[in-house]
Amino acid sequence: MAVMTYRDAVAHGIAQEMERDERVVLVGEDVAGAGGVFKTTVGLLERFGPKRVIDTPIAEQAILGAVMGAAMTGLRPVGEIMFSDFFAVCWDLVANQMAKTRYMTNGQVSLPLVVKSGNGGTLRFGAQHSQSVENWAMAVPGLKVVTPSTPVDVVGLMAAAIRCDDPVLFFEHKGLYATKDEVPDGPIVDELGKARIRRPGTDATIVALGLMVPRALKAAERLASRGIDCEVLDLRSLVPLDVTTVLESLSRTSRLFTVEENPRLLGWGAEIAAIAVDEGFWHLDGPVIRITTPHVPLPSADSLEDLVIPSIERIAEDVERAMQS
Amino acid sequence: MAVMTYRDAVAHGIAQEMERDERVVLVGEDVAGAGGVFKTTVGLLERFGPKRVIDTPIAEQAILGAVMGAAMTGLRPVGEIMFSDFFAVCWDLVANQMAKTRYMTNGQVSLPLVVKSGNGGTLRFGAQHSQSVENWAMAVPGLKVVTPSTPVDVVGLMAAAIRCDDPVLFFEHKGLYATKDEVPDGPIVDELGKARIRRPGTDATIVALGLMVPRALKAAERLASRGIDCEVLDLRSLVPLDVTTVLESLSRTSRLFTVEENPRLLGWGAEIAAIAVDEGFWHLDGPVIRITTPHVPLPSADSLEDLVIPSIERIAEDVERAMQS
Amino acid sequence: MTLPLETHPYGEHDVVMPPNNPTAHDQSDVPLDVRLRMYRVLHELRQFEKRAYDLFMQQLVKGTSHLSLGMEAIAAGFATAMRSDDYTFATYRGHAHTLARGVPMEAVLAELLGRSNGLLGGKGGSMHLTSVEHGVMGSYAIIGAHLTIANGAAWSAQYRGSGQVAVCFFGDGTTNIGAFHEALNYAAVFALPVVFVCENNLYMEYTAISDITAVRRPAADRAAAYGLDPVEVDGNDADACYLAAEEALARARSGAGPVLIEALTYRHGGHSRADPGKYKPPGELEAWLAYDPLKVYRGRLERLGVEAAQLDRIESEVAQAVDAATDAAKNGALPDPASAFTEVWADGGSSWRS
Amino acid sequence: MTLPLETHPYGEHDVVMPPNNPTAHDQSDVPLDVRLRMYRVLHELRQFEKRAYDLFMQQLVKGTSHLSLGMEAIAAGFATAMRSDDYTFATYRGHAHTLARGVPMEAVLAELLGRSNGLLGGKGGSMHLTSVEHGVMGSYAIIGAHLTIANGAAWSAQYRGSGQVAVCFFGDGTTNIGAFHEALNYAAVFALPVVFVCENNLYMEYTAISDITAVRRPAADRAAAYGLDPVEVDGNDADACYLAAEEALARARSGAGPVLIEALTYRHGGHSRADPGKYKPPGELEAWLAYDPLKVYRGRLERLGVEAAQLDRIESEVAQAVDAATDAAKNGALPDPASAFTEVWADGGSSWRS
Ligand SMILES: Cc1ncc(C[n+]2csc(CCOP(=O)(O)OP(=O)(O)O)c2C)c(N)n1
Ligand SMILES: Cc1ncc(C[n+]2csc(CCOP(=O)(O)OP(=O)(O)O)c2C)c(N)n1
Ligand SMILES: [Mg+2]
Ligand SMILES: [Mg+2]
Repeated sequence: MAVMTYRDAVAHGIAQEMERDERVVLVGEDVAGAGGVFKTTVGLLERFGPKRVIDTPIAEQAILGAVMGAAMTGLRPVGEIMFSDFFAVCWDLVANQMAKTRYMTNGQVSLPLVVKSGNGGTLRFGAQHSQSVENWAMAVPGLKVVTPSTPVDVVGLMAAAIRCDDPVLFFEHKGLYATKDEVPDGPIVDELGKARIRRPGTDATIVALGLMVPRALKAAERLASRGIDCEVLDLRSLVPLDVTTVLESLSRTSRLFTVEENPRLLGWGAEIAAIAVDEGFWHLDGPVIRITTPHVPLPSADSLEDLVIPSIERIAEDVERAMQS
Repeated sequence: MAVMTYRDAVAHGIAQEMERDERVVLVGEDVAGAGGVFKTTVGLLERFGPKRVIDTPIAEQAILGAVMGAAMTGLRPVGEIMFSDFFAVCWDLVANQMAKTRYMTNGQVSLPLVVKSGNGGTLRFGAQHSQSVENWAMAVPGLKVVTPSTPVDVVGLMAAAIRCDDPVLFFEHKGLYATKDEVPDGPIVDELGKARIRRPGTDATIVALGLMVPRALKAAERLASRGIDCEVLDLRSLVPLDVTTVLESLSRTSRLFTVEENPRLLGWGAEIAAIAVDEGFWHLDGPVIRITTPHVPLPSADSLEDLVIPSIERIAEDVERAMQS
Repeated sequence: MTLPLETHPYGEHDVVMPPNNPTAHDQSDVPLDVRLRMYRVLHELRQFEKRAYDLFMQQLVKGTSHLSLGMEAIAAGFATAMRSDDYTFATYRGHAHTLARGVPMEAVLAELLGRSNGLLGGKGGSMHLTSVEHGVMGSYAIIGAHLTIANGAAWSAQYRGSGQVAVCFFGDGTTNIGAFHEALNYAAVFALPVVFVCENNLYMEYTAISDITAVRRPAADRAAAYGLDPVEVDGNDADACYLAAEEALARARSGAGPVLIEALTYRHGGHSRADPGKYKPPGELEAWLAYDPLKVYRGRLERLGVEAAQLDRIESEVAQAVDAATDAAKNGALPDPASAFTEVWADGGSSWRS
Repeated sequence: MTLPLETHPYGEHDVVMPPNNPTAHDQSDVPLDVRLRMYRVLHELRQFEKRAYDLFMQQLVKGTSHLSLGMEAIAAGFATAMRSDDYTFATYRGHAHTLARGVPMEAVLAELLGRSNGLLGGKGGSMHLTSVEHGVMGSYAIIGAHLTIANGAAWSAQYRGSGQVAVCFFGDGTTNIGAFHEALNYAAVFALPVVFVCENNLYMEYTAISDITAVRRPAADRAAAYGLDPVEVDGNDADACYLAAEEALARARSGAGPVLIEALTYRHGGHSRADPGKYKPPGELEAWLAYDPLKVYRGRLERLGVEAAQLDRIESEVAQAVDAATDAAKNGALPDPASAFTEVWADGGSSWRS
């Protein structure tokens, strides 16, 4: 048992897999010598050498192309896109190439690759460096989409992603990098597509992801003190999506809320709500409420950013209001 | 009154606006000399000359950058991205630059521009040339998203898009280019954000877009003969989204269906369903059903493509099954 | 602002003439058996593409398709020089490169027809031909990406020490997109064993490359920007292509890094089936038809004393093979509907939920 | 595959020395009043950036910020040579270019502090400084895009016949991304009135440009790929930058097309506030500090007979202006919460429904 930051857990998880599998390599901008601009790959160059940990030019298409071509020819590469906003400069590689190649080739080509990226807001980086874009990936068939919320999940889900034979986008929340928690010693391998019940509850189900998980949990505590007992689910991956756990919880609580950092329209919560009103309709005792960032770009000023990203207060208030009406 | 194809209506609408406003210019690959690979810009070079109708290199980022920079400095450019799948190679310009610049500059910069693009399937072009990606754009704050389903709407909505002071993505459905309809003489200017009731009905509301509109209408006829009277809405634009018309219709029919060509997860219908289960919850008499392409890339073989894109049969069957259960 | 179409009307740019040097490689050192193999390949590609065209006209091939008629020497020359485990990366114009690596005609034709015996079971189509067992790592239909993907295969070959080289084919128009630049710099920085082959057929779709490119030679004039030497080759002379390929492959295999080759050629037909063709200046097509790679090569073999009868025999054997492939493809069943829902994931399925 | 970090340990690449030629432009034809204006601008940029740094350390500036300490001569030289209606396109490292066009310090500093009196009302932040009334058409924080956007402004200027030129600043690392290539070819093809200025400070974030670029001069060695002449300038000599700017602007304005300039300079501080700085080889920073653009320029003005007292006065006037701006910025109110929901659309609002 060691206490580890979410940030260090990233390198820890990658190292665990590089240790056991020669085919695992890492490429990205400033990931080697500098240990990553977010310090999520510190020590890997020193430990695994310059053949396996590689600094690249500023060329995201070239990075992901290298990752994809290596994956189809025997390696299990991990690529880094520094900020997830930058997926927009290489989206063709992700959405049109990686996601579709196995299908188009009728299974001839496997793409065991991971693209890790710093995602999300609260660091005052403004509209082009703060987005939560998991929903961009969820909308494209052929991509697996992972977002851990704790250090131990970072390690276990990174291992699972690297061992997965499909392309996985691994979203690290920049606002969680500094958070700490205990991480068991020895190898940790988790499973993609399993949500976790972070807090059991009977009155309402709150589904959250990434930074919104700790906020939903704190909100749940406040709500408990006001007599509302919420169950908080951490989705952990959007694809595969653990529909079973969500619907089971809904069947017990009869009320459903999502807490999303992404802008409102077609955030991942829209899919959860749409599934609920289809497959879970007869369980619903009231509207499904999505608590999201409004449909605006993210402002840079701290006072404004704090206003738009769902806060503990807002989550608690919105849930309480909905439960009372 | 002239009978016109959806294809010719595109050039007709652009010409109408170029005629009245010197600031309107057109750029894209093969749009000038060849009149567009889909023949949607035929005659514009001859009529407006090489200063206003310009063939470009294969450089989508350069095309959209030119469009954006021109729009912020006094022109009202129309750019073409040949196939909407190619938005992935220039998504940064769309999602990070065009969409966010007015907000980031606190209103200093206006971007009166239109990006037109051939969208959608049924032409057997395979996974990289057949996607319906309106939902990619709907998820990004700052973009207006338009998809006409008839020739007259092509003209009127193109005019509205060109006169709009915000960035508009204009999705032309490749599968509708050959369809014909009457188009009134004289200038036509429509309005963004107004859905149309294509068929009034009392038992269920079917919301559709693009090629799915005619299919939904045909399905509605069959359903009528089986005693189910469906109202068919043509959304026409996803942003602005005509929530009022959708909820009004739902309040009358109490049942809601979406018919979507995009893959299932986070298709635009997920947003419609999520809004319905929030704001329209007390009107719903049953599950909201999304009839979509399954969450797979599009296969190229005609027999397989026809199987995955919602067909008249499937729409009718799915609605009937849901209405009976 | 100079606008190409202000300086000349559409389709009236200067004609680019072929090298018209058919004897250039008569004495070059290419073994006769290799030359005879290449002659067969040239005819396989030519006759296959003609058949594909006919099947379009019969509405049997749906969707679109991009033929290599007139460009066969490049595919034949490079594929013949490649090691059997080298990697090919092609574009939507990939029939020739796929066949030249030995992929059966039936599988390719059946894929164009959308049948279950197609190379991809009907799921990929004409623009995405792939046969991993033949080293054909894919045909990519969105311009640019595959240059960067070829880098990845080259990187993996280096890492594994396999000695394999990745060969990436693309067109002149592709040299103006960003991914080209990223791929070339990246390959040069890491000295990757990759050979980039620009098939310069003078046009993108319906626009002359000269109208939208800042330099005369779209690939060769960019080589220096990546610390590479400009390499130009007569793309209508199979020996020229073969020799250029041998040299480039050897260089890349030796660890000396990437090579960028510009092969000048011409597309006899349209860009794709919908092509109006208005963009070619008068006389250009005729000049290139006269320098047809098959004519050039047959002439050389005859000058080298190969019996006309032997060459005719090769052509008719190929014709029979194409007929047989056509029948087999036409007789292929439609894909199993269930196959639409397979192979999204490595588990063989398409489920997104758990 | 050669890997940079196999050939040398991280941070131990060859030192690139400054030109160390302070007298080069002593006799160049730059009017004294212009020189005195540039001297003031140099100090405005220097003292502003130092203040911005201090405010970081006091946790008053949130988020990130990228300073131009050591790179001031480029911004001062180009802005001084530009016509008042010319367009500036900058990056996240844009404080200097914004101020040099005459944007008030208070507005910029207040934006860094996220106040309502900020240039963007606190909605854009340090990386997106924009002042349309001063011709500053934006600062762009994702590498590459703004080169293509500058083309659009240049195109519009040409179309309108306004005679304006767009000047686009970017870094050495940016020359390896696809958008750079697309923008340069596009500008050259259409002979757009745009000047591309590469501020080569030898590093991307924490990686030496020499380790990940195929050519020695990231911009100049790429010029020929777009039919352009290589132009190099001493980026630490304000006169050199001013003269290069004058020539390039005149050329672009004349309709002769784009110009690509590589200005060699150095970043005295970190890439951004979180910079570890391990990547600079020993001695390099010292060498460049000795060739500080402000020292270079003060030395020149003194050699030209300007009184030290006059130069000191300029510096202290600037210091007072920075102090005043700091107070005004600090005293700015927080943005109105309602402003988070304005200006998504041209109607001033953010509603997505009707
Ligand atoms: C990113 C992108 N933009 C545009 C297209 C449409 N397109 C398909 S082929 C083609 C022309 C390509 O020209 P070239 O590279 O010379 O290859 P050729 O077809 O001549 O072999 C274009 C523009 C595409 N497939 N991808
Ligand atoms: C597409 C993209 N990739 C990566 C980054 C992260 N990033 C910000 S600045 C920077 C270094 C840029 O180096 P250079 O172009 O030399 O400019 P400098 O910062 O040295 O002025 C990087 C990699 C980004 N902003 N955008
Ligand atoms: Mg071509
Ligand atoms: Mg730099």
